[in-house]
Amino acid sequence: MKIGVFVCHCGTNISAVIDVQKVVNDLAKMPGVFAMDYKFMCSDPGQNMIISEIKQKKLDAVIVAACSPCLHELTFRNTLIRGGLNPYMLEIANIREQDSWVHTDRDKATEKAVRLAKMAVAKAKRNQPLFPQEVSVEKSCLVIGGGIAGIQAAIDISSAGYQTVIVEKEPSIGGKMAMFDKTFPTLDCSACILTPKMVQASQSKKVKIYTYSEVEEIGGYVGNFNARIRVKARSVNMEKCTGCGICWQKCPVKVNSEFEQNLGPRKAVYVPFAQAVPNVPVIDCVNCTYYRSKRQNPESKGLCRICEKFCPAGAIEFDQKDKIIEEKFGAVIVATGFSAFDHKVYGEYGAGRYKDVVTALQFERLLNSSGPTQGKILRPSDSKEARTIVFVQCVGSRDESKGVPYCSRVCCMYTAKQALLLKEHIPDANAYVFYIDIRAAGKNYEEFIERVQDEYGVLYLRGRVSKIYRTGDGALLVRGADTLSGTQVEISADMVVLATGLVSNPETVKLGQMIGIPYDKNRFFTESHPKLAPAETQTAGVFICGACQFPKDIPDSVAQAGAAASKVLGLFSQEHLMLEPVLACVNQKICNGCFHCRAVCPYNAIDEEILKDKSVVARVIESKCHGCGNCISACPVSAVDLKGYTNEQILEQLQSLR
Amino acid sequence: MISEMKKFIISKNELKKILAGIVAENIKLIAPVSRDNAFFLEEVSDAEKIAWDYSNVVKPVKEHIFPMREVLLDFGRGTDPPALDEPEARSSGKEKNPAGNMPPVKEQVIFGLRPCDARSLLVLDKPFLQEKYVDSYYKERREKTTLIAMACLNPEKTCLCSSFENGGPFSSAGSDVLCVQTGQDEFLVEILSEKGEKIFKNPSFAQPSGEVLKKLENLKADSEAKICKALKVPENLRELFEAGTWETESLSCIACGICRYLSATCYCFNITDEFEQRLRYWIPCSFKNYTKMTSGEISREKKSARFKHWYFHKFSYHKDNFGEYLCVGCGRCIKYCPVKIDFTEVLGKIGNSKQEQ
Amino acid sequence: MKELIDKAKELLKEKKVETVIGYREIRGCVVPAYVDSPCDADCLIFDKRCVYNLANYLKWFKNKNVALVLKGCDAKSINVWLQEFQIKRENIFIIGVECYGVMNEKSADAGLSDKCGHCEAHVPNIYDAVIKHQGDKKESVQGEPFKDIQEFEKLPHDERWDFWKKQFEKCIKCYACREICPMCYCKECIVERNIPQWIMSSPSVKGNFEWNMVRAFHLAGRCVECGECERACPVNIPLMKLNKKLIKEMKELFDYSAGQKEDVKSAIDDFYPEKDIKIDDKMIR
Amino acid sequence: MEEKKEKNGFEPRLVGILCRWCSYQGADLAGTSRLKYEPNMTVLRVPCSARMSPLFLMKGLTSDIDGILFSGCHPGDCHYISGNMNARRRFVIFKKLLEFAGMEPERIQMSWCSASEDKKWADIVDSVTIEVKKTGPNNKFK
Repeated sequence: MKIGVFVCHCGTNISAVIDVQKVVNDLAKMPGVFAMDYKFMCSDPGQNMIISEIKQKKLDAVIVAACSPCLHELTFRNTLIRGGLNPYMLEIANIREQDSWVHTDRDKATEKAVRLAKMAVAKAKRNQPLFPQEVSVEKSCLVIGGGIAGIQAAIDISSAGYQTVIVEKEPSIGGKMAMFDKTFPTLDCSACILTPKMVQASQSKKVKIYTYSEVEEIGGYVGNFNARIRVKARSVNMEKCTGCGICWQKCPVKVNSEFEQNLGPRKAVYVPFAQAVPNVPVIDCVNCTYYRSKRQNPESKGLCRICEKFCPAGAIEFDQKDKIIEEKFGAVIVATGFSAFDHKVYGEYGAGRYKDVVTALQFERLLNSSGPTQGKILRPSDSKEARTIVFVQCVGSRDESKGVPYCSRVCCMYTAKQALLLKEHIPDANAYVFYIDIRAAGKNYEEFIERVQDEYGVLYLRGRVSKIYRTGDGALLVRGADTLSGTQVEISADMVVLATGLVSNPETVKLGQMIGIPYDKNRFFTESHPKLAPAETQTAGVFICGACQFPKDIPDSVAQAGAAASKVLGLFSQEHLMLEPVLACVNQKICNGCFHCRAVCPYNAIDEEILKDKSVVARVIESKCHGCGNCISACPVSAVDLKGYTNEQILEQLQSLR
Repeated sequence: MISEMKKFIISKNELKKILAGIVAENIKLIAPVSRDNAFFLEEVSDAEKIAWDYSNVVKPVKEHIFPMREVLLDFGRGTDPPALDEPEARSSGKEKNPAGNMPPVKEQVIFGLRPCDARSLLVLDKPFLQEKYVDSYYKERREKTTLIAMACLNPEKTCLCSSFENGGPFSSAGSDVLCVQTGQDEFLVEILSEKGEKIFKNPSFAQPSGEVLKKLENLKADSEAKICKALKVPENLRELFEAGTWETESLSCIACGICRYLSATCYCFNITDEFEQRLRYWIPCSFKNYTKMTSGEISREKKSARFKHWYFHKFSYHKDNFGEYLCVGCGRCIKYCPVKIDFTEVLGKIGNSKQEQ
Repeated sequence: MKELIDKAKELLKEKKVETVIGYREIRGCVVPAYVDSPCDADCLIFDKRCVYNLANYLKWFKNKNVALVLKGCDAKSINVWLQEFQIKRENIFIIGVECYGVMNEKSADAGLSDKCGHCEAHVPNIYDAVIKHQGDKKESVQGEPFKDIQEFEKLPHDERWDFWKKQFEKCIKCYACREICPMCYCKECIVERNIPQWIMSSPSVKGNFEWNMVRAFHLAGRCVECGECERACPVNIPLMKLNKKLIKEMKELFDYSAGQKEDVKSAIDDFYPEKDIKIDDKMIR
Repeated sequence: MEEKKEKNGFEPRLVGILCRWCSYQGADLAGTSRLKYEPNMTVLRVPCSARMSPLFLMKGLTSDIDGILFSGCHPGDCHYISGNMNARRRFVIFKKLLEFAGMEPERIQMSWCSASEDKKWADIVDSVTIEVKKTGPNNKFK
């Protein structure tokens, strides 16, 4: 077996610490191994050099000692294909990320590089040509989360003619954007630019929207996911209901509305906001008197039922049950968005005791004309008009001690917008903004901030707010510093708006474990590569977009949604998918039929087969197997082996260190 | 007849002094040692550790002439060959012995083995030292070994050495020196070969008196009386190959390797390569893979066939090739069989079973 | 033993089973017995000397229907066999025998073997018929079952290593421990694999260590502590010490003991994310 | 006790078997963020920590490697759903067995290290190297 070892300098990334020439000489000493080095192995001349060596020296396997396989494994596999070799006869020794970049001692690093290369040679000697497996692609996409990102992705995919399903937890799609009054920097009315998208999505024949429902389980693999969606009972018949609104006018029960950020009421049967899509109400089983009475004693007829009486279309169905829908999908897009930081952990800002210390989202609802105060800025405590408002930046962002070390990117901009809208509503109101640094790094963002400061006279004070007191007459005394003038500042304000940061959706961990995609320590989903693949995840066929990947503003969310959609369209455009051939295979002569393998297989990809001599043995279902190798460690006689990482190869690698 | 001249009386400490002398001359002394209430023939550095009151050691003496694992060839990659962790130590040095690039074997003296084991080497010499195919490894070790046998005063109920013509608890066949413990601290030593001569160089010890000789006779008599088992191999064994009783007899056998390994005369081995060394190691014919061919075909797959083969090789094929049974009656296969199969009984049952067509 | 003989005769007469595997006494010692016809069922006995685990003979009676005379500890092996789909329950007729301890052949005074000291399966937990015990029913409970293991664990690690190294040096790779153990039913044992060679087949220190470690590991959560391997070992290696250590660990960490039920997943293949908290995090960084 | 080789002269030969989805990415991230750690460990990439059969522990230690580290994803984060949980049980049982047989526990280690824990990976390698250096060379089978 002729093996070619190609050691890369990676410019000076590798050769700065590792004596590449010594590695080449040591490797060339091994029997049947030809070694050479080149400055940039991944460059075109580098790859052509490999191809010519393969042809010239009739190599059987290629070892590339360069950077991490996660970067260029695919590139070099294609090089092997162009060189006429099976792509799986390639082994990569990672002597950059795990050797030259992390060690300083030159000869120890060189010696480690030789060990890594020798280990790769030992593995390559036992490599078998593998042929990817063709698998069909289900041409429909599942979008989890109905915010602007989810809607945009669904629109892009359906406009290309593929079936899409949006699953939204809330009674209506629209997500957090539906709560906003205006958007920066163009001051477009948020609902005005969102509702057309929502309507376009709902009217498109290719998009099916399941609201008030959750994804319970996702199995399968790229091209063949099968998802189980639970559509929770709305107790309202979707077809019959015309959305006339009589039921929620007549309903006697008043409850705090989550959509209004607990500033305004909603009824037990409610629609979160006027332009809801679908415009069909949901009965909140917890607070509805009928359901509460039914829970007390199930036999009774149940109280109230006013909505049922007044409904002209007779659409109320109290005995509606949750529906479970099982569907097959080719790809999954996760767009579960963000949730606001809970500012109660900050004792210095009143820890939620003062009603007039509101979060930015609450202030957004106050500004909104369809909000609880119809757009008038009234103090939640005594609903008097607030003339002096203090905005406090970085509440729940850039704060290591509260576990949110990152910057949420959007707070500076929405605070400036809110201050501007305050001055529009009440021209002679005065607005103060306590900030650390103004982050306005988008198109026309800086100009917008300039305009807010100059044209609208919003006073920016560089410093943090140290304490907020409640004085006798109900005003809020805000004490902070102004580092630019170097003085302590004390403002008596009618209301304080905290620019709360963006944290991850609480469902992220559960969803991530269900789909099998990783998340980082701030519980945002981890993208496949921070720079080069922000919309993909490590799991093939699963894509992420919007704030669930990291806090971002609407333009970025929409752009990333488009990116995710384009990846899905790329996937759907192929007739067949090439599946990694790294799969398990059973040597049925040795198998005892004890099925320890089936007991540990997470994908139950092993089933029984009866041989001629009536003995029952295990068989791997190629399409279900993901190649994790659990069955191999469980098998007492190692009758099952993993192509690409066989027992023999790993033992050879261990022996190669002797 | 034991000639007068070569016999003498010796006390226990003198015997120990002589053994200590052997170790001093850098000759390997192997003697029975007690370990977890079983006795093994092991290399001993000081004579105190030798065990005296034992019926027989677990592993037969063939273990030291034809070792369980022997490196035939070492094709190490130039670096010093990987550790040779064989049971018995080898002289370090790099000199090559005639058989291959292995260092030569050290001189060794085996003390305290029983007459049946000593005789087993005579039996093993035939297959290993035939004129046409001489096993050089065996030959080298056999020449460099001196056997000091200890006569059996109380044989076990599984022993049947007296069923063989030069067998018996006091037989001197095969050993260089035969010791008989005639008294508490008195040993009658008899030199039987020049190798034995070299060990007991100056026999300045007392000649045995007539009374000691008489004691020797009746010790020998009542030792032979203690043997209650006898071997009766049916003459028409070859025709009984198809007998049905083999099937029923082999039912309780679990096909492990004990009766093959611990038999004093079984000599089958396998050759394989491990870590740049060509090894020879024992392999029992009771394992399924013993007759596995490269095609994967196994000729003796059924347990009863493998069970039967052991009897036929010992009492039929070997007799045809070398003229004697491949057995010395040490009784280990009866003593250590986990399911207590007694081959003499099996032979008896097979003998009187009618010849089924 | 009349009850046992009648039961065997009844089964053979009604042709419910082809053979009855039990114990028989010849020339003063007890050996396994195969009874095909009702008339020679009189030789069946059961007493303190019946140490063999007859479930082991199912390896050669896989799909024949057979009756087995099984003690409590032996019957647990049937549960593990069923758990691993090796036999069908209806093919086996289990004559359970109430047992209060069997002899330890290797100890000089032939007292009870130490597995019987803390035995809690006097009556088998899986049987089709039970034969009551005639003799005295003395409950011989000798203190804490894993006392010797705990003491051995307290020794410093190189002292432990020397102990085991000397034990494994004696091993002659006769594989009696494998052939006598009902749990070792593999068509081709991992020892006989040479591509890749997991275990050096020649009896060297390395080869013997690897063999004994793999054998013990394969019994984790499967060994029913019948003590046969230690009894069969010609060179007296304390194999049950290794197995008992694993039984102790499986009990402590996953409170699983082998052979209780046949429809449950073996503990080595199972996991409970929360309940595994007993694994102290010193083990895993 | 045979005389210990002069401790700081002894460079332990370590093998790290990493799962490619979490620990290997974490090790790569340690590279991109230029963290420095000991060069004794040679890394071997396998699809999942479940692929690391405990027999590799035994085969490694008998082919004179001084220490072996298995590293996989945190419980719940496994790319193959439950691979690391099965691996954990097998590893713990086999490690207790080897410890019982007299193998120093520092030679056999397992760790959870996710794709973003580069600092943790560097600390793991350093502390394993120090611990194995303290226990000395693995000459049990010489």
